[in-house]
Amino acid sequence: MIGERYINGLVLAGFLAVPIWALAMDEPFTITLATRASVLAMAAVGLNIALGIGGLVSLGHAVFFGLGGYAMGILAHHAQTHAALDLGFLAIEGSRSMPVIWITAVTVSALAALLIGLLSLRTTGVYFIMITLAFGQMFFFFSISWSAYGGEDGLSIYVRNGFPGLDTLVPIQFFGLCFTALCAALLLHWRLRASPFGMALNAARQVPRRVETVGLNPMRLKLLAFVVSGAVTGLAGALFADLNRFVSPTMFSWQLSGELIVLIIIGGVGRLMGPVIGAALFVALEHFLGGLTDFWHVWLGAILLLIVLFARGGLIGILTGKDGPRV
Amino acid sequence: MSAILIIEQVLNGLQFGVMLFLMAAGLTLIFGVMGLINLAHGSLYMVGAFAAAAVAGATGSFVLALIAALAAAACAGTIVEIVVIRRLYRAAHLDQVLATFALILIFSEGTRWVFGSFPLFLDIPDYLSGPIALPGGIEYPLYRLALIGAGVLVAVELWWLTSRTRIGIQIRAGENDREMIAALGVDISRLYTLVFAMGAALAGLAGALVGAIQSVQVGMGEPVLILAFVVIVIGGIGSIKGAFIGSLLVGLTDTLGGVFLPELFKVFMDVGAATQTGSALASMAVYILMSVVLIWRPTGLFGMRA
Amino acid sequence: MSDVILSTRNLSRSFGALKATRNISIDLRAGEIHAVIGPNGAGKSTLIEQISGGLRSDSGTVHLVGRDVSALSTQARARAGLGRTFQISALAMEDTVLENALLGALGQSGRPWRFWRAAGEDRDLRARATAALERVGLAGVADQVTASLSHGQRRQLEVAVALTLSPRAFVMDEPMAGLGAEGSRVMTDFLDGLRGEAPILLVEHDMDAVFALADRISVLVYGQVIATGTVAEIRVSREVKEAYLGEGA
Amino acid sequence: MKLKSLALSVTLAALAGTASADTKIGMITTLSGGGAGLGIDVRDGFMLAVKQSGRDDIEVVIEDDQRKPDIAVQLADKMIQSEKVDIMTGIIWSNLAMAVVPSAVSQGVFYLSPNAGPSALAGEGCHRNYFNVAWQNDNLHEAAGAYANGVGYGNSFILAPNYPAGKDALTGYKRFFEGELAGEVYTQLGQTDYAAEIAQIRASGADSVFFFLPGGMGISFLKQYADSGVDLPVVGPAFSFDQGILQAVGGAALGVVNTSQWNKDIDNATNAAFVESFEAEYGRLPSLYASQGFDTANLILSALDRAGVDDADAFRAALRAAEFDSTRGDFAFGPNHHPVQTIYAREVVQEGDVFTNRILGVALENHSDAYAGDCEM
Repeated sequence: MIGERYINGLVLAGFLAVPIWALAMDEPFTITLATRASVLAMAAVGLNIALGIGGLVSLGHAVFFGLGGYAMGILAHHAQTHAALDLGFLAIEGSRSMPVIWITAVTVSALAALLIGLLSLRTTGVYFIMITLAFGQMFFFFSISWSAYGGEDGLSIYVRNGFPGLDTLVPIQFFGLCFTALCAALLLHWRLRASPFGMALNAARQVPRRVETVGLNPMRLKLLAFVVSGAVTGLAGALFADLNRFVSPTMFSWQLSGELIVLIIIGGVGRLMGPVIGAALFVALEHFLGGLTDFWHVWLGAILLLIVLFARGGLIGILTGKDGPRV
Repeated sequence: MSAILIIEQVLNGLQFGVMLFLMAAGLTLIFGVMGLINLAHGSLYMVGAFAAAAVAGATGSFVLALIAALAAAACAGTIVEIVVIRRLYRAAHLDQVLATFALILIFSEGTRWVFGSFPLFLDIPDYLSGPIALPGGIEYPLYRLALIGAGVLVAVELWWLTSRTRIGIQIRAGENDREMIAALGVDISRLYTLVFAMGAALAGLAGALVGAIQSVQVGMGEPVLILAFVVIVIGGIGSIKGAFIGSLLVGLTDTLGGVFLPELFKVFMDVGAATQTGSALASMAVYILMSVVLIWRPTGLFGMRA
Repeated sequence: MSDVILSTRNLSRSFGALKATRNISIDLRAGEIHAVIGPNGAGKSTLIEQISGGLRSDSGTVHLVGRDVSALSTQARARAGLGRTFQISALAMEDTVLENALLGALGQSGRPWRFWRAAGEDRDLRARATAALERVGLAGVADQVTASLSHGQRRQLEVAVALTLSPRAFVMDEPMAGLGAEGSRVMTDFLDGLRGEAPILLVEHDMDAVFALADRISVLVYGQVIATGTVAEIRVSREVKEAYLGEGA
Repeated sequence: MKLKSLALSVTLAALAGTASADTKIGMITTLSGGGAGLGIDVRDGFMLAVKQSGRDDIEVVIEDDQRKPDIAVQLADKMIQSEKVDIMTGIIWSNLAMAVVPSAVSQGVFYLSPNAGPSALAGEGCHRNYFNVAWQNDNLHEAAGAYANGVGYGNSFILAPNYPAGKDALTGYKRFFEGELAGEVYTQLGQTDYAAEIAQIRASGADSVFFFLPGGMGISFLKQYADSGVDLPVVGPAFSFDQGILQAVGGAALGVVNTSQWNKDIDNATNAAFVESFEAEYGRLPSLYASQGFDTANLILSALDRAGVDDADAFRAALRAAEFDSTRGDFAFGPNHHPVQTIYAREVVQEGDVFTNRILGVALENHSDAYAGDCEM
């Protein structure tokens, strides 16, 4: 068995090594794949805060991913067309600057998470899963029929947005940006897990009534976790949109919410690096299997099934020989 | 808008709701008895429709097609229960969600592997096709009336089965207490397989019945699955009565919302904008209904209180 | 009556037709252990939940240190100074023993919103948690996962978590449950020393422990207090005998 | 992620040895999940033409986009960055095309659309490296409007899903239709039950119905419409009456008129040969999509005969000249690189036990599109 710290170190090193190797070998697409994996991993790290620590099985995290994406899409669209976004009482200029877009994405998705969390946290268990799914579907259908921003066609942004001092169109530079953001999210998860807040949240997942009887409010803990989680996933959404230079309602789809959960479970629920391993493996499978057969979903399904049935605790669970938190 | 049109739309909503009930009943039974979230229920719906289309294509008989749908879905359900589901009863909801999500992938692409990428043909039998005149001058398709009848029949049978028969008593006992029912000498794992197969057969039946007026294609199960979940959550998970009322609520909301919301917006908007806004809102209507119900009653209309 | 720390007045609660508790009035005075006994189904668990805030009362009031806490939530009552233990251990089983104690210390500090610094590195929290563990004799296993503790150790940890709160009054739900003779004796000795710190409302089935510890006893039957008095008074009470003999026969 | 692209692609030239491939074509299309039938037809039609050309200096890299825009974008990145393709093609859906095409053509790659024709790429967003070999999205709907005028419909009930292509469809129909509208309804995307809409049609007093409901939606609508007893004539674009779909609709589609720029009975030698060889190769009748894939490949081949793809300007001019034998007969590009072509009205008929289409007549002659004027190249 291997210690989790070593695995974490290896994973991060591997994550960094692959694109650098690809750069040396002049394989820019491998860098793009690594970027995709790191952005998906970051979205799942966000979900892992709510799910892995707080036990909140949200099947609606695509809402925040999509809001982050549309924050990018709408701001860049207005900058692209040189028309301010007119809200009636306030006109907002578009922006092509990533920092501005990121702040917007984080703010918007945090606010949405606050609202959805307030309403959804009244329920528990399957009802929570389903009410978050319902919110996801509302956003999905709304975005499809909202023609001002492309509806189902989505919004194309022809040139990737800028970051001061970087040329974001160069794959390795954009990878660096996304990888840094992923590391920041991981750092947040790590510190938060050890902090008083994380400890209380973790206890609230296991024994909410104990948390109450020591004078803490488990609802508020969970709500804050949901907001932080939504904000991180929202930021990942903005990066994902910039990676593709495109946003569309599929970012709101329930399948995407499901995929984020899949990523976490493959790696290991509640583990710091669970989502990272999951995303790396998922992106690799998608490409390897996708090339072998048109029917690769069958094999993906079979692999997922094996993981659930025989590898409780995900890959990190297998490698460390320790079960993860139970959600 | 005339009264006839309104009545016709209400009938449409009822028919849609009754079909949803066939899906939701199995789902809620499986959750209530075994505590399992089965995302793959939509795949069993698809299996039923494909089996019906294949058999109808080969034999030309709609009745045989329905029997095939029931049998194929029940078989698929039994196999899935024994191979996979059985290991998930004590697992966390999260594991159940993932495992049955994986089953969807396997079923969908597996079906495409076998039947190809194009939709299959399944039609209404001649003796049920065409409209009939109802009192009041309403012309309504006979087949849809038959669907309402079939759905209500199944609902009554289910009620009878769960409240009046030995197996129903076992099922209800199993909901409350695994140990007690095991102590009664009932083979719990056989009971579970049976309940799962029964739920699967209902889903397969729904798939075949609906397949005759819709498109029999890969992926047809997922939209219905989501709506069925909405139904059982609104009704309260585990409650057959809740599933029935939830089905009708969702069916009526979806149908009437789609018709009347655009009309409503026409009162204060121009026609084009009203139809678009109205339809956008209509597509969200059932989800709004569900969140309102859950916010008001966090365990659904007839769910058990925590 | 200034020495009354915790008191209930006419607490009632029904579940449908079943009246689980009826007009219960109990006082817990400074420095005493007040035991509540009664046959199964007498309403003891309901009463505890009503006092600690888990169940809303149909009528009646709860006062803690002179303050009416009837309308407060569980967590507000905890902050007001109510330290409660559970009959079936409610501990975070995946976490270490120390972390469970830290959770109590954190609740007592009232500052759970710090994000960045690790909880285990906070000197005040740690000191408070370790002190509580030492008092119940769990300091040696502080870094073990709670799930690996024996049943007896879990009971001790329950009490330790309540201790970290430095409550004004304890409400303990069968702390001896499932303990062997030796374990009960250790726990009895420990609770005996605790009463000077804060009074204990003790719900307990173990009659030896009750008679050894209690300053006063209230007997609950069918949701009503049929007698309250000292150990000696209760031992000779006719009503109590009837109620218990009725149960025994 | 160390997986090399080698295993990922289906390549023709790989069989013949990659060294000889001078031109690399990347095809991103939908081969799995819902809607895979369309992508498979485009691919098969395209590859048939490549095979018939007998050229071994063309390599086609085929990838499955799963109908997901983000996957399509990622595959496009791969084709441009790693495979270094010269020409791209294959996308079926407008939303995927919008995600891929603008950035691909701005990176100097040629893109030839075998199916989607979003208006944004036909007007202001047109590009010199973007060619549409199928139609602008509005075309078939416009033709349906023109046909409705021709047969004297005066009061149409029109419906389409509530998404951009659906709105374009109704706009396209209304652009040419001169009669009144008895009703205009947007349905939900992916909707499977149309009882409510059919009841509205029945109550509306319309004399005809126009609908655009691609894929399974159209199958459901037609079956339910046929069963409803409403017997108003129906017109629609070819998408719901295509060879792949018709067998699933069955008798419910018989006699319905639909508009298309192609049909298997268009009388020219190229088309006859195409229909025959496609059936021989794949054992099924070719669809509209297959014909579009076939035409796209032949256009590329014809241009390659005249100029190498390295000489972008010459190659572009050769594409623009469109000197190839189209299965549709006459074919030319307008100023915005979209087809100028004749669109026919077809009728669904039964031949033996196979449902197929027969041409009734011309709906629009040498039709261009409404956006060409906005295009500045």
